[in-house]
This record gives sequence, C-alpha cells and structure tokens, in this order.
Amino acid sequence: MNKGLLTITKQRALTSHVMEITCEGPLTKKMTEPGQFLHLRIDATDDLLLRRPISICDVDQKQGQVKMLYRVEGKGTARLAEKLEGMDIDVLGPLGNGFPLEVTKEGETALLIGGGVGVPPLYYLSKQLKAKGVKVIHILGFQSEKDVFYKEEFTELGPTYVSTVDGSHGTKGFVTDVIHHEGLTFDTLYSCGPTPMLQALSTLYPDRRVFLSLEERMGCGIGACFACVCHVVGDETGTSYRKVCTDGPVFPVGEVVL
Amino acid sequence: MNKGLLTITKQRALTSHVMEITCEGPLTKKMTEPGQFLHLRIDATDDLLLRRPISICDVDQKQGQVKMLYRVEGKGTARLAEKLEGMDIDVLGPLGNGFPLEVTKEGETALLIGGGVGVPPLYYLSKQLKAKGVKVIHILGFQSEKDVFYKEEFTELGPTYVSTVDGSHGTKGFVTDVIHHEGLTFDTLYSCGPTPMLQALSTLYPDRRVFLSLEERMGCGIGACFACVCHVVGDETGTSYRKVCTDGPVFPVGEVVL
Amino acid sequence: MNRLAVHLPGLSMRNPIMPASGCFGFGKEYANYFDLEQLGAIAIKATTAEARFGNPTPRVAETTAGMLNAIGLQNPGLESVMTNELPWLERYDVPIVANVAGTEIDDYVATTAKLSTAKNVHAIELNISCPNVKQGGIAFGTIPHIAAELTREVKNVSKVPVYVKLSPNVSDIVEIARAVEEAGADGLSMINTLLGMRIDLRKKAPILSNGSGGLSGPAIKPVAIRMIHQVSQVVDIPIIGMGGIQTAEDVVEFMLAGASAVAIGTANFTDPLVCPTVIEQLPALLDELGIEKIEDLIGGSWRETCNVR
Amino acid sequence: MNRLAVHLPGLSMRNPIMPASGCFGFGKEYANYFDLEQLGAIAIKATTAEARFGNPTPRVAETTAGMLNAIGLQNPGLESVMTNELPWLERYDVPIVANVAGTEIDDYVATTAKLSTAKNVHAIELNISCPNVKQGGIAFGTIPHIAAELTREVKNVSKVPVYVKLSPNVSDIVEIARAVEEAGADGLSMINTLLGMRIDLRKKAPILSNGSGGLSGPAIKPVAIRMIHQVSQVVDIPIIGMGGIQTAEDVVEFMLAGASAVAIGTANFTDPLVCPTVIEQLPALLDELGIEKIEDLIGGSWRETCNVR
Ligand SMILES: Cc1cc2nc3c(=O)[nH]c(=O)nc-3n(C[C@H](O)[C@H](O)[C@H](O)COP(=O)(O)OP(=O)(O)OC[C@H]3O[C@@H](n4cnc5c(N)ncnc54)[C@H](O)[C@@H]3O)c2cc1C
Ligand SMILES: Cc1cc2nc3c(=O)[nH]c(=O)nc-3n(C[C@H](O)[C@H](O)[C@H](O)COP(=O)(O)OP(=O)(O)OC[C@H]3O[C@@H](n4cnc5c(N)ncnc54)[C@H](O)[C@@H]3O)c2cc1C
Ligand SMILES: Cc1cc2nc3c(=O)[nH]c(=O)nc-3n(C[C@H](O)[C@H](O)[C@H](O)COP(=O)(O)O)c2cc1C
Ligand SMILES: Cc1cc2nc3c(=O)[nH]c(=O)nc-3n(C[C@H](O)[C@H](O)[C@H](O)COP(=O)(O)O)c2cc1C
Ligand code: FES
Ligand code: FES
Repeated sequence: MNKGLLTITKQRALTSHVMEITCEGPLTKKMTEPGQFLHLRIDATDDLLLRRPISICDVDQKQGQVKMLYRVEGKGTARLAEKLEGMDIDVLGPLGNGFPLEVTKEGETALLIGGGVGVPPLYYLSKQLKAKGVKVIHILGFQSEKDVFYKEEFTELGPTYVSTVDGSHGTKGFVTDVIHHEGLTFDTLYSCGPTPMLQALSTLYPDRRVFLSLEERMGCGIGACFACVCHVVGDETGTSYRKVCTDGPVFPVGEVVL
Repeated sequence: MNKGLLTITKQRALTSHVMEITCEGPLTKKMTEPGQFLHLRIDATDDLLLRRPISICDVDQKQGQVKMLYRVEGKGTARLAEKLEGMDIDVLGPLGNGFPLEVTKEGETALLIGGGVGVPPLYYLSKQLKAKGVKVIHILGFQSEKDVFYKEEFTELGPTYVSTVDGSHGTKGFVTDVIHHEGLTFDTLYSCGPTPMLQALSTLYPDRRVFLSLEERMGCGIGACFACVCHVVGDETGTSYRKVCTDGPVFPVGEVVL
Repeated sequence: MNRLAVHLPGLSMRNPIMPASGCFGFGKEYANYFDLEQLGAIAIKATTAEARFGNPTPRVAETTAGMLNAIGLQNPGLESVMTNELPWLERYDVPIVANVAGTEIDDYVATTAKLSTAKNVHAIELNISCPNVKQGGIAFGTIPHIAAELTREVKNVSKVPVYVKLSPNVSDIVEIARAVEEAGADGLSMINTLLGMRIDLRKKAPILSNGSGGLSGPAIKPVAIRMIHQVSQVVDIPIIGMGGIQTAEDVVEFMLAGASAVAIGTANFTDPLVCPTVIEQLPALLDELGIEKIEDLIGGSWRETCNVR
Repeated sequence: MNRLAVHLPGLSMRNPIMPASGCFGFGKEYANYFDLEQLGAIAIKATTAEARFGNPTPRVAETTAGMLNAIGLQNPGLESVMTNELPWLERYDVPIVANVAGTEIDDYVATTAKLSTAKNVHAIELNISCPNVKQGGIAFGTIPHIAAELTREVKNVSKVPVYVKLSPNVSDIVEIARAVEEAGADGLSMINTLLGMRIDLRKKAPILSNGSGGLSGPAIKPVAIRMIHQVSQVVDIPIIGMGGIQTAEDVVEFMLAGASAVAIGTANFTDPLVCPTVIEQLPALLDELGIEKIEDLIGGSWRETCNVR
C-alpha cells in the first residue's frame, strides 16, 4: 500500500511560476525508480476533490527526502504553493512505471530531453544513469529565459543545452533544433514534456531506443477509473489501451498513440 | 461598511468544546454595543460557503482587541478551532442591534441570564452596565460541571450563580430554578440562550423590562436574504416580521414569537 | 468604448453583472457596502400579488460548496414594492429586472401588468419554478405547454421585455426553452436552484423546516454551464446565466457557454462586495485572454465563426 | 449480532457499504490497499455486450466539490468479465453487484442473461442513464415507459434480483421509480451522475473531449438525499443510495433519507481507503446517535413509527 504522509521541510520558488518542494517521510524509501509520480491530496477540504499527479524530481535516500518541482497552474498547485514547512501532505505513491535504466549500458550515451515541467523527472533519472557510468547529455526546453530552472543542477551531471521559444536563452526554438544544431547522438533517448514535443521526437526516431513520459488528466491514479487511457499503436480492434497511471507514464516510442 | 480582516492573537480552549479566540484589527473600534455579533468567513475555501455568526464577548478598546467564545459544533467551528495565531479572518460586523444599556439607570439592578453559548455576549454587557453604576447579577446555565466557563470572570463583576442540568455544579436544573431558589429580583432582565429558556423567561415576566437575544440560521447576516425572520406577536395579517440579523438579535420581551 | 457593455432586450448594461433575484433584497442592504451604480443591472427579490411571509425557519442550510434555501418567496407584495422599494432604487441609474412569482397564471399576469409600468423596471423575470396550485403543485417550469401558456399571457400585458427563468429540475431543458421562446419570451434566465435536502443526524429530520429546498452556489455551476451550452445553441434569444458564480473567471466561463449576461446569487452572502470585485477584475482577465469586448465571448465555446478563437 | 448487517434482495451484506460502479474497476487495484472482504458488496464497472474503448481523453475534470467524468463506459466486454474479472473476485467472500449498460434493450438482455449466471454475482444493476440509440440518443432513464420496458425484459432473463439505477436528470424521479417498480425491479440505485460541463477559458472549449459529463461527489449529495427521501416513501423496494458519500455521517444521512445500503464512488479517488475507514467509523457513530442496529436508521427521517426517534 503506497500511501502515507510526507512532511514539508522546504519550499522555494525557482521562477515566477515554478516551485521546488522538499518533503520527508518513510514513503521515500520506496521512491527508487526515476519517472514515477506521486498523487497528492493538496489539502483535506472538499472543494479540491481530486489528487494532483506530480513527478518525483529527486530523492535523497540518506536524508529520506524527496523533491518535486511544480508549476503553479490552477487551484490545486496554487494552494500547494501556500503550504508551509512542517505541514503534512497525504500522498499516494510512488505510482506508475518509470524510465528503464537497465536498457542503457555503462559507457553508453543517454540523451535526456525535457520540456517545461517535463524537466523535473529527468533529474533523478540523470543522477542514476550517471552513477551507473552512463554518459548523460541534457536538453531543456523552456518558453523564455525567465522560465529556465535547474540548468546548473543538470550541468553538474553532464553537458546541458537549453532552448527557448523566444530565443532569450540558449538556442532559439525547440529542443529538436538543439539536436540538429549540435549534432547530438545517443544510444538511448529519454524524454518528458508536452505532447507536441513527444510527437516530434517519435517522428524523428521511430525505430530507436526512445522512452517517452506522457501526461494525462487523472482520477484515481492507480488504474481503477479509466480516466487516463490511450490507444495502442497498430491496434485493429480499437479497444486495446494502456493506462498512463499504471502502464505508464513512461512508454517505449511507438507503443501508444500520442 | 462593516467589513475587514481581524488577526488572531490568541486562541485557547475553555472546556472540551468551547474555545476563546482573541483577535485584533481596526474593526474593533466599532464594536461598542454589547449583544452585537460578527459574521465570520472561516476560510477562503469554497466548501464552507456561508459565514458563521458569533457574538462579541468582550472588547478591549485600548488594545484594539475583541474576544469571542464559541462552541465547536460542526464543520465551520471545528475549522475555526484549528486556526493559529497570526492568521486573518474575514469579518462582517459588528452587526445587529445589541442590548439596550440606556433603559437601565445607575443604581438599578440588572439580572443577566445566559445559557450555554448564550453566555458570551452577556460578559461585555455586564462590564458596561457595571461601569455605568448598575448592579449586575448573573445566572449561567450549563449542561454539566465540565461545560462551565467564565464563572470567575463574571464573579469579578457581580454575584454569579450557576445551574447545571445534571446538578454537578451549582443549582440542579435550569436558570429559572435559580431565580426562584435565590429569590432574585431585578429592574431589567437581559438574556441570551436556547429558545426554551427564552420562552420560560417570557412566560415568567411577560410585562417586565426584559430583553432577549435570539438565534437563527443565517444567510447574508445583513438583512437581504430573509433567512432569519420571525413572526411579530399579535400580528393579524401573518405577514409582519422581524429579521434576527438586523432588527435583532436582541428584542424586548413580547415583540416577536419565539 | 466600454468594453464590458452588453446589450440585451430592455437592458443596456454597463457590464454583464447583476445580483441574482432573492440574494440582494431590494438593494438597500448592499448599498451600505458599495455604490449600486457600479452594477450592470439589479434583479430584485421575487414579487407576488399579495405580501407573503414565506416558510417557517430554518430556511437555509449549508451543503458542501453550496447552500439550500426555502425562503418561500417572502416579500412585501406588489403594492409595497411599487410604492416603497422601486422608488427608492430610482436614485441609482441602473436598470431593474423585476422577478415575478405566483401560484396561478393570473397572479403572474396581474403582478407583471403593474410592475412593468414602473419607471426603472426595464425587464420582467418570470420565476416559473413556483408550484402551480391548479396543477396540484407541480412547478410551472417543468411542463413545456404550461410554461409556454404562462409566458404568452404575461407577454400580453408586459410593457417591458420578459425573461423566463428556467428550472433545472427537468429531463429536457431544451424542450422548455424552445416552448417559452416560441411563446414570445424575450430572453431566458438560467438556472434557478436544483431541488435538494439535508437531514440533521441528531434530529433525524430534514434541516429545513420545509423539508427540501433550492440548492445554489458553486456546487451547481457545472449543471448551469451544461444547460446554457445546450440551450444557447438552439434558441435565438439571449440568456442571463447564473449558478455558482464567484469570480471573473466564472463569468467568462458562463459567457463562453452562451450567456449574454450573468447574475450572482449566493456569493453575495459569502462576500457582500463580490459584484464590484468581479466587475473590477474583468478587464485584466479579458486582456489576459486576448479579448477586446466582452460581448465577443458570448457562445465562444461553440460558435463556429467565433472571433475569439 | 452484527449491528452493521443489512439485508436486501439477493444481497446479504455484512455492512451497508459498497464501492460504486465505475469507481472501483473490478476490484484488483483497491485490493492492494485493503482486504476487499471488509466490504458489504462490490459494484463492478459497467459491462457491455462487446468490449468498448470509451471516449477520447480528457475524460475527467474537477469541479468545486465534485468531478465530471465522461469515461464512455470503457470495459473489456461481457466475455472477458465472465472469464477474467469475476473469477478473480471469487477469492473474496463478498457479493458482487454487476452493473449492466447498453445502447439497445437487447444489449442489456443479452448481457444480463449471462452475467447473472456467474457464481458471485448476487444482483444486477441496470445503468439506465445510457443513451438509447433507437430513441435518438435520449437516455433510457428519462422516459418512464421505456425504463419500464427495459426493466421488464431484463427481469425476464435475470437469474438474480435486478436493481435499476436511476438517472437524476429528470423532472419527476417518483414517476420513473414507480414505473420500474411496477415493471418488476427488485430494488433501486440512486443516484447516477448529474449532467454537467466545464469550459477551459484558454482553449475556449469544454474541458472534456466529450463536451459534457457526469457530475459526482459531495456537490450532488443534497440532490441525492432529496430524491431518495421522495422515492423511498412511495416505493416498496429498497434503495441503494449514492452521491457524494465520504464519511460515516454521510452514510447515516442517506439511510435516514431512506436508503437501505449505500455506494461510495468518487471518494475512492480522493482516498483509496475511504470504504474501510467509513465501515470502521460506523459503530462509534451509531453509539453516539443511540442506534443499536444500522437497519433501524432506514427511512428514519420520515417513518412515523420509526424506532429511532
Ligand atoms: C504523471 C504526471 C506527472 C506530472 N508531473 C508534474 C511535475 O513534475 N511538475 C508539474 O508542474 N506538473 C506535473 N504534472 C502536471 C500536473 O499534474 C498539473 O499541472 C496539475 O495537476 C495542475 O493542477 P491545478 O490544480 O494547479 O490545476 P487545475 O487546472 O485547477 O486542475 C484541475 C484538474 O485538472 C488536472 N490537470 C490540470 N492540468 C493537468 C495536466 N497538465 N496534467 C494532468 N492533469 C492536469 C488536475 O490534476 C486537476 O484534476 C504531471 C502530470 C502527470 C499526469
Ligand atoms: C446572532 C448569533 C450569535 C451567535 N453567537 C454565538 C457565540 O457567541 N458562540 C457560539 O458558540 N455560537 C454562537 N452562535 C451559534 C453559531 O453561529 C453556530 O454554532 C455556528 O454557526 C455553527 O457552525 P458550524 O459550522 O460549526 O456548524 P454546522 O452545523 O456545520 O453549520 C452549518 C450551518 O448551519 C448554521 N448553524 C448551525 N448551528 C447554528 C446555530 N445554533 N445558530 C445559527 N446558525 C447555525 C451555520 O452557521 C452554518 O450556516 C450564534 C448564532 C447567532 C445566530
Ligand atoms: C436565498 C435565496 C433566495 C432566492 N430567491 C429567489 C427568488 O425570489 N426568485 C428567483 O427567481 N430566484 C431566487 N433564487 C435563485 C437565485 O436567483 C439563483 O437563480 C440561484 O441561487 C443560482 O445562483 P447562485 O448559485 O449564484 O446563487 C434565490 C436563491 C437564494 C440562495
Ligand atoms: C469515473 C466514474 C465512472 C463511473 N462509471 C459508472 C458506470 O460504469 N456505471 C454506473 O452505473 N455508474 C457509473 N458512475 C456513477 C457512480 O457509480 C455513482 O452513481 C456516482 O458517481 C455518484 O456517486 P459518487 O458521488 O459517490 O461518485 C461512474 C462515476 C464516476 C465518477
Ligand atoms: S487515473 Fe484512474 S485509471 Fe489512470
Ligand atoms: S440572515 Fe439574511 S436577512 Fe437575516
């Protein structure tokens, strides 16, 4: 049963809209797989009924601490941003299937591509890949210079490129422009971000070793409500499906319809 | 416009169910009339939509502080009890017509009778009557010894009798039993408490100088929604009414149907 | 140009915001909190031919994100509204929507005939959720041909445009809307309250002494949005939208669904300043959404040739 | 004596709590959180004759104190439910309520004929909120004679008692309830979701790709209580109550209104342990209210000779 309370130990703003929250609690012991998410009950009032899915960004197993980065988007994340140190959050998780580490061997190169709030789960992934002896390269895509976060943190782990839509920082354009520009190659590509980005990567590398993390509105988060399903590529019956919450959020390229 | 924020400076439990909350803010300047109430928006979440009416129990004009005593009854008061020092509460008030002081002359005797959470507004009243040179006598009615609060505070102002339904403290029975038992007399009687108590007092003293504070479920608290009306005694048309929130909560005996 | 202005039959509104009927009395109480002239219009409390006391208390109960009311249409009656309430409101340059209720068609007709002659009454709003005494207490608003008949009779005597306020407690809201449009309604108001109940666990009886009551507040907003979205696509008359509105965002959501103006009810109790606050917040929200004139929002969620996409 | 036990046609329940259909899948996921044998019964996801994928996503949206869903009855189809899901559930000694959906009467009949033969299916729950293809998409549950016909046909083939799950989106819930009772229903489930919608301000389109969806959660509780209070007084068959239940207090409120058992839906998403938690809290609440057996609560808000007053 992956359910428990986490206690907030720190909360700080990374940009005008993105917050970093650090929590501790026994549940962190189970948070070993990068790309998994936590399903947060922001508070106990009845006007926010659904939990919010947020990716695990980093775990410090020694301290028993987990970090999440989130964008203040609507009612739930706005209320989360008001929480103070010492307050508890009711959490389900870790949930879902994360990024597979075993497919990438020591000495191989992994390219990690994140867009916006798709960036956070790649951090824990990168740390684990690096620890294993994999060469990590990062491309982080943002709207604009003021939206950039965690560039230094990623740079400490490996070469890190940034693209911004308006060109105010790094390469102007999209993450795919960086790949071409810099002539980057990889053995495995791991990515998380907006659907158009994932679609572009699928088109570029339909037959390579590519893993994509999807986003979908969720109900239960544990596979019971069928809120988060997607179609399977090549399914003739039309009734095959995958659940983002339990089969994903990470899928190999070409498995599900984006 | 009687609307503003009060900041909580202290909150403490008086009994297992009754809390005392102290707040400060500029609105307190207007809180000069005992028997008026504040309409509290417990918090800004949408699941508690209606404000809660709570009587003013005491005001310290020098410190700019107001005290309220409330019983943890349901969702709203339970949530109020969780609020910490330093938090703000959105308040409408002071609202309503309180107890008339001017009817009682210096040297006269006022009998103040409170039942349960009808006790609080009598405290501010008693202080003001006493300051004016009126002799004050109090009868406080509770269920049981463990429910008794503010006995010392009232005793400092004048003779104070307690009745409990189960006889575990003071006179066994109701406040009216104390009147008979002790042979108490008065020039003015002021009372606040459950309707059966107010009815008993009306029956005892239909033609005396008696003022009763009523309770009714409220919507707006300012006279606009007609949630809190009561019939007028002797009204033949059946359509005359008084609003507890604006015409009351205090009425002379015999004015409205209890 | 006033980018917040909206134009509906009889109602030239400086902004789309009016307090909802029954939640604002006849304006006096809220006039202590803000200048009523800021409002787009005011829907006053339901008026009946004779004065009414209404139901016994308790008349309100809270529910999660909503409230129940069973006020029972307490009001001072037509005469008093004509001689006391409406003249008092004349000091404000703001159009009044007079809400009319009754138990028989004749009640509505008599009340409308008179109320619609008042100087500041620019529109009549027919509350058809009332029980119809001649039909054994079934609400006028649940049977299309009766709602239509009522509309037709009232239209015959009204000096100002007539808005019919629909009850959401029906199987097919479109059918009712079409029936009253055909019968001559100039506009629709939607939605009135959903029928609900709460039971006191300790008393083992309903909290409201009337038993059931009308559910309002944010809890019902999705039902209102759905019905307005459905109806606005099939009628040619404008809709005043309501049901749980609390914020400028809610106003935009209602207008995108198909409302041409909105009314705010329950939220006045939570915050007596909600109407002026929402009005104040609208321009910044329009900027954020890239909308020039608020009227461009109307029906934006379904209009093909909508200039807001 | 088990003071929480309730007895309904086909369902001998150790307590009145079951998860609601569609909110608990076929049990597997929640079995990771608690022992399903604690439950009074389990209402499984709607089953249709053929496998269905359902609607495009987004399929859920949050509303104030509620949520909208337009899953579109995704399910693996009758065959798979019979061979995979139901046998898996046999490991738990808990009666299954099999929810049945369709687009024509024949679908319901075929599905019920088979499902009702499964060893652990103790009752069928007919989801009559589905659009009826032969009637141009109007829900079976909104027209009394069609709801009755469906009930009758299904009763003819069912090996176990049939509960008809009523849609709240109707003008007169009593009329529908009476019609299905007369047609042979053994019990009622109420309520299904209210039809609602939310619009995304930035996309200027409904959030759900289906447009509208079903509103559930605490927001709708007062509507459910009102309907159960109305219907339970005029029918002789028991009611499984649902709509926004989250706590033991809510369960008591539904039973006082007239429900004989209850189902918990949306609250499972907020808290996967809500069912066992509520079950655990019931005895203390009964003590506080001075109730010996929970069955004594049924209809306590209106029953004259109620032994709980
Ligand atoms: C597996 C997964 C991992 C995620 N990880 C992160 C992360 O690490 N950092 C981060 O900032 N965001 C992340 N998101 C997106 C995040 O869940 C939403 O931004 C958040 O739920 C918005 O909630 P709100 O109350 O602020 O917005 P509101 O719009 O008020 O939310 C209303 C409802 O819509 C849902 N919703 C709204 N936007 C999204 C969305 N983009 N994806 C899914 N549900 C949504 C909410 O969960 C809620 O149920 C993730 C989403 C998924 C599915
Ligand atoms: C003029 C006035 C002065 C009051 N002064 C005090 C006081 O000084 N101390 C105190 O403890 N209580 C006082 N009360 C009662 C107090 O308002 C209620 O106990 C409180 O509103 C209960 O809220 P709740 O959320 O805890 O209960 P819930 O039952 O969850 O409340 C649900 C709804 O019912 C209303 N309600 C419930 N009980 C009452 C009640 N007895 N009277 C009015 N509305 C009620 C609530 O305001 C709310 O709208 C006063 C009431 C009135 C009308
Ligand atoms: C206390 C109260 C009284 C109401 N009285 C009336 C009324 O007299 N006439 C009417 O047409 N609607 C009346 N309504 C319904 C409102 O005008 C409005 O349609 C409904 O409350 C939904 O809006 P809201 O959620 O913003 O309150 C009343 C609502 C409340 C809460
Ligand atoms: C995601 C979801 C899926 C549902 N699926 C079904 C279904 O398949 N069959 C059915 O009869 N009701 C279905 N319902 C309705 C619920 O069973 C229940 O009647 C309703 O949600 C009210 O209860 P609640 O407020 O506790 O959720 C569904 C509800 C939700 C939220
Ligand atoms: S969120 Fe419920 S199945 Fe995925
Ligand atoms: S509470 Fe609204 S009139 Fe008194």
